[in-house]
Amino acid sequence: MKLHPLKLVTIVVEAVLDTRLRQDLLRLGAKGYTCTKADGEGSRGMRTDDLAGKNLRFETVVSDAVAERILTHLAEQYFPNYAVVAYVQDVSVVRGDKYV
Amino acid sequence: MKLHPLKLVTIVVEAVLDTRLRQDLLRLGAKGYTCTKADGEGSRGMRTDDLAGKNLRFETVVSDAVAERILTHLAEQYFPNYAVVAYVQDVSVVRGDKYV
Amino acid sequence: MKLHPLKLVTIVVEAVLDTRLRQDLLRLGAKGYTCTKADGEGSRGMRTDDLAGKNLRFETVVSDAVAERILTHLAEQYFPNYAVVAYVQDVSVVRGDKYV
Amino acid sequence: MHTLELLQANLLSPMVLAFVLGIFATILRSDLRFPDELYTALSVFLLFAIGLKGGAAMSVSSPGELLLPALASLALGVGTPLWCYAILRYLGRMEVANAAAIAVHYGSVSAVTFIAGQTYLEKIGVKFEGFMPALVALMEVPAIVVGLLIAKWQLGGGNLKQSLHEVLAGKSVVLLVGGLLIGLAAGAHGVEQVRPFFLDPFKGVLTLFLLEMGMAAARRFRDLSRVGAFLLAFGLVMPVLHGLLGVWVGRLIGLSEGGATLLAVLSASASYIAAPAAVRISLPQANPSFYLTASLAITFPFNLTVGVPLYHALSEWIYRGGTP
Amino acid sequence: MHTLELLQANLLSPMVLAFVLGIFATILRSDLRFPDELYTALSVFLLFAIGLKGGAAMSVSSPGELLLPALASLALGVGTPLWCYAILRYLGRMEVANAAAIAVHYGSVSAVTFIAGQTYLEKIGVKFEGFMPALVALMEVPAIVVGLLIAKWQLGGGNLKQSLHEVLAGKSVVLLVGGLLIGLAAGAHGVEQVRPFFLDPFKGVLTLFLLEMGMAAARRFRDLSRVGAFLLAFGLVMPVLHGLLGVWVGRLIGLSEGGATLLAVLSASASYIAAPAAVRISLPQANPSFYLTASLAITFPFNLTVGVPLYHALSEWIYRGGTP
Amino acid sequence: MHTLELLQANLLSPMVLAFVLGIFATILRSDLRFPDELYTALSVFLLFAIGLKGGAAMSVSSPGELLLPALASLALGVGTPLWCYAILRYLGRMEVANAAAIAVHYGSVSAVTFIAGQTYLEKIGVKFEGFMPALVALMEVPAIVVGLLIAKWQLGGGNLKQSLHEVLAGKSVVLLVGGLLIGLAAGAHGVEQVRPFFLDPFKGVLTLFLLEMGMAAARRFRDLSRVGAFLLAFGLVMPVLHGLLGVWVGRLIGLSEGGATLLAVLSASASYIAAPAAVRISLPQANPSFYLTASLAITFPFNLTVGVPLYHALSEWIYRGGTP
Ligand SMILES: Nc1ncnc2c1ncn2[C@@H]1O[C@H](COP(=O)(O)O)[C@@H](O)[C@H]1O
Ligand SMILES: Nc1ncnc2c1ncn2[C@@H]1O[C@H](COP(=O)(O)O)[C@@H](O)[C@H]1O
Ligand SMILES: Nc1ncnc2c1ncn2[C@@H]1O[C@H](COP(=O)(O)O)[C@@H](O)[C@H]1O
Ligand code: NA
Ligand code: NA
Ligand code: NA
Repeated sequence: MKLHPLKLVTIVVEAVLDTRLRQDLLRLGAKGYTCTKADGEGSRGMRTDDLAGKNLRFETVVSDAVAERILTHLAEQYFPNYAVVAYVQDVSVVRGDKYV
Repeated sequence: MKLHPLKLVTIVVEAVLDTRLRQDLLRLGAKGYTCTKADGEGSRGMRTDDLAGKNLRFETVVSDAVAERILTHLAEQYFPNYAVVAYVQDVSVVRGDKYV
Repeated sequence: MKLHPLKLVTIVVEAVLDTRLRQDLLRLGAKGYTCTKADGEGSRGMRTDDLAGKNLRFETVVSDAVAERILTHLAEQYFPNYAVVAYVQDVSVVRGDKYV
Repeated sequence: MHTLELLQANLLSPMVLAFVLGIFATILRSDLRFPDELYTALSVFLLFAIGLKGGAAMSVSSPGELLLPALASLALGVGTPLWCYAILRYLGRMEVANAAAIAVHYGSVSAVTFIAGQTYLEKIGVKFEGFMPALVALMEVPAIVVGLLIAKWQLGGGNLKQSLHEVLAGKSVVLLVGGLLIGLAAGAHGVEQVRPFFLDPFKGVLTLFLLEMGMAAARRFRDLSRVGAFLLAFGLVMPVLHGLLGVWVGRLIGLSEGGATLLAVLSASASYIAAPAAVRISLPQANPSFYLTASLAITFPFNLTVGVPLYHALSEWIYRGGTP
Repeated sequence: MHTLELLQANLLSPMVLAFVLGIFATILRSDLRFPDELYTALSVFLLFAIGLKGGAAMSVSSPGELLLPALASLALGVGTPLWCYAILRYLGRMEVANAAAIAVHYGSVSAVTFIAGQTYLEKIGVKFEGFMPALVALMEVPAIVVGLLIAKWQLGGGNLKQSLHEVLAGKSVVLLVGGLLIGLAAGAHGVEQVRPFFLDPFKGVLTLFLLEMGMAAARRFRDLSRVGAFLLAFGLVMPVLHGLLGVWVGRLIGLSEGGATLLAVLSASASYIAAPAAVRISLPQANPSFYLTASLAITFPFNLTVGVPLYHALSEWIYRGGTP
Repeated sequence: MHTLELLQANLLSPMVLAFVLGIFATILRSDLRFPDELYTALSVFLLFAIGLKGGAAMSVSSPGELLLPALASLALGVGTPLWCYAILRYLGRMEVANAAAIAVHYGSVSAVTFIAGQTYLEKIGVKFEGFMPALVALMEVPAIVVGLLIAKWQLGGGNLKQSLHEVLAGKSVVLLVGGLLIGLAAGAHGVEQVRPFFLDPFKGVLTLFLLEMGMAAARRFRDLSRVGAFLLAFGLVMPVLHGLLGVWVGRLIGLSEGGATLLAVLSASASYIAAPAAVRISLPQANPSFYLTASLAITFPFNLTVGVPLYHALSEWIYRGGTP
């Protein structure tokens, strides 16, 4: 089976950014994403999650260029003031054209 | 600590395939799997999730051969008609024999 | 955008270890972690999850040394008697200093 | 006038208004969401409670009374998908899979529409047979079998056995039939013990549930343009025809005016829980946009607001000798 | 003495005691947790039920009665954040973002505090105007606008339009106003149908909800030391001043003693649902430790235990001509 | 005859029938599932409500009455695991860890079995002491300590302090004891306010909960063959012996007939919430297949269906001087 190399970007954000991040991802070129509810701890002591819901964990399989664009966007828009964590990995997918 | 290289297959499917996919994975040689509830958007406009539940995200650590078998099976059985996304990554595990 | 190579450790454990594992991770040097609810099947036939909750899936981005420490700890403390699965992957993150 | 008043009373009931609120919440892009778990909890409650109530009512009636209504329900469940398929395929020129899928939905029934109908009758003081909830369970299944058989016969493939099991052991049948049997075994006296939880708050729970249903229906609204004028008309006309048929059959087999109304509601209703799950598994080439939008965003709102009072008016009209 | 008795009765009500239990559960590091979904379900219930009840009450009153109270509420909603900001910024020497954020919270209102106040009045048999829940919705929004405008004016940036939409179409406004409109349209008679679900169990649901609130408040306790003495004092003194103001305004515009008490409760309360979400989106540089701890761990417990009976005592005292 | 009738009445109650329905749903491989969150919500409700009710009842009794029953409960809680361990280890030839783990479960108690017993007595009109729920909390803990001490003494290792904290601050103790204290403090009058939520719907909630319990028990059925004949016999015989002992002790310390029945139910019941969690943490080498299957799939169904009426019959027989 032929596999295509792509990037998997995983983003954990506080729930308040839900709608925004979904829009951002599609606008920045992701063809889809998957979102799960999560909780966690990090270096910042800020928690707004008490009553408004916890973190959300987004993952999206994208091309290298889109991955770069997403990370740059996160770094500019959200890293300074929000609880956000993001990392990139290599993945192989079956139908590469679905994601670009 | 000695680590063994294996494959991590992640599969996101619509909830209606729940029982089926669990059976498939074990039958195709996976020794285990982990499943979380998820939602998401993709390229297909089909959503049955309104009232019947959302997506499920399966991940299973398997040998290269089993990974290949799972992907082939998904491509044949589910890709044509269902909302399914799958990708493969390299992972290292502690007790390699547990997964093969 | 400059990316830093780090390790992603993913751990799936039975829910009963919840509080313990959170404490362990931070004590062993992780700067944060993300946790999602999960269920699954594995090689052990032991299920305590009937009424007490299912599995938990932890993921933590850490340095190589901390990853090693976490795996060793799991292997010693939990592998013998608990339902635990753990694996390591390479990831790239934006702000590397946040995780070490 | 009388009918208009009842229609208005229906439209201004908290249940229907909550449905409308749900629609508005979605249109206004509110962040109001019901967790899936709450939706599941409410539907477990409604299905089980309606079963319990029906079972308690059946426990004081004789089993023989059920025979004719049961047969009639089965006949309706088998017939409906047949003509629906023919209409969709030959009049609407839809593909086989889509036509069969929609036929399944309109042949099967919606428990919530039934519950709304029953609540309506209770409110305006019209009696009906205690065994009616049993018919919900009976009418849920045959159309699924018939529709999938049509598709299998035309297209080959498909796993009928698996989807039959999925419907028969599906949660709506298990809760409804389970509730019925428990109601029957425990009797009216036994069910009385759980009245403050399962019976008294019933309408309130239904109100909350319909709030969520309104949001789900409205999320489908943007697909309305995609489904085309034919399906829109189908989703509004078929319920009325099936409603008429239901009243007529109900009268034929000797149901009361209220019973005939509920048989009409059942015939007119389109499934959006059991049928979608079965169709998605067994007929995945059918496009959910068609069958879910028709059933959830067209027929369900129509039945809930206008249909239920209409079928009752029809029943009243027919039972009182065609004079309004 | 009379007031002390009422205070004691409030402290020993199951609602307040459940709040205290929640605090203890957290302090004892109990594994007791409410799933998020349960919290959401309970809050949907409370907001919608309070709306329904208010709507049913309003359906028998004339719309004109609402005008003056509505204007007064808006005025309070605009004024409160202004002086709060000034106090926090110039007396408390807080940063612009934090001062504006806290001003938003104390200018907006807490629906649960209102509900607790209403439940208290009902229990001690004091009547109030049926339209009071409408004021909750009215008072939720203006302070958010004013506070964010201040921040925008001082700091630039921020997305006021987006956060306005988020509040106006937010779940608390949708449920409260939706419930009100449904109650109005269905009328007292219509709402009666859902009484066993929405009205009778209300205090019990509130008890369960306050158990969870107690746990949430206690999780904030460890931040108390971080927020400093000034904010602690602010969180205790402002409610009393706003309570007094509320009673006085209530009297001025001709509310009943009970209505003035509830206006006081609203003025005194600090938001911890709508405001935090809006502030976090539009003013992310503000530190949630400050505004959430003040509102959730200081002012809410104060109002729930001591504030509500106090505002009622103030109202009673003022309405009975300043003689206790 | 009388006893058989009561047994039949118990088997045909909606609660027990719902448990049976849950078993069937699992056997039929239905897709019916309760979300974890619903399970948690129902158990929070049941534990807190039973506490409230007990507390309200205790508020009118004198504290001295509680002393003897409390001591007796503690004695039962300490003694039961001792002989259970001896039987399992030396008669059943089980490994130390497994024997200790099972001893913990049979020495501790099941709150749901207690609740079922209490509901049964209320239905057949037998009175019991108001403080009985307090004994549930008292009897939950000692067996866990004793059983883990045995394991520690035989095997070394284990973290007794941590698991003690986990049980004492565990959600079942917090809710039960918290509910009791709130009921005590608010008094019967205070609790009356929340009756429509916590007390009236109680049996209905229990019915829904037992539906889920039936599914959970049935999921364990396939492990039944693995646990062996000895454990099967143990799971059926020990409850009866402990039931007899409970009645006898109850009579000795002057409880009423109903009180003695409930003490018997408690002694006979095996824990499946607090004990498994504690054992899994502190004695992970014990195999959950043994202790969970015995407690959940053997003893719990036995007590729910046959045990409760049996213990009451025993109590009646002993209290009426040994004549049936
Ligand atoms: N090292 C980490 N590994 C995995 N997830 C993390 C890590 N650090 C933070 N997170 C997640 O990101 C969220 C925000 O982190 P922070 O911005 O550091 O407070 C946390 O609640 C965690 O869910
Ligand atoms: N590029 C993507 N990255 C991550 N998840 C995706 C992606 N595309 C689709 N998905 C997930 O797969 C599901 C089905 O996608 P689709 O088949 O494209 O409609 C979606 O609901 C998402 O949860
Ligand atoms: N091969 C695997 N891949 C992914 N997750 C697994 C795998 N094996 C086990 N798990 C997860 O780890 C948990 C415990 O597994 P085990 O200890 O093998 O019983 C299971 O419930 C699964 O959630
Ligand atoms: Na139909
Ligand atoms: Na305020
Ligand atoms: Na016991």
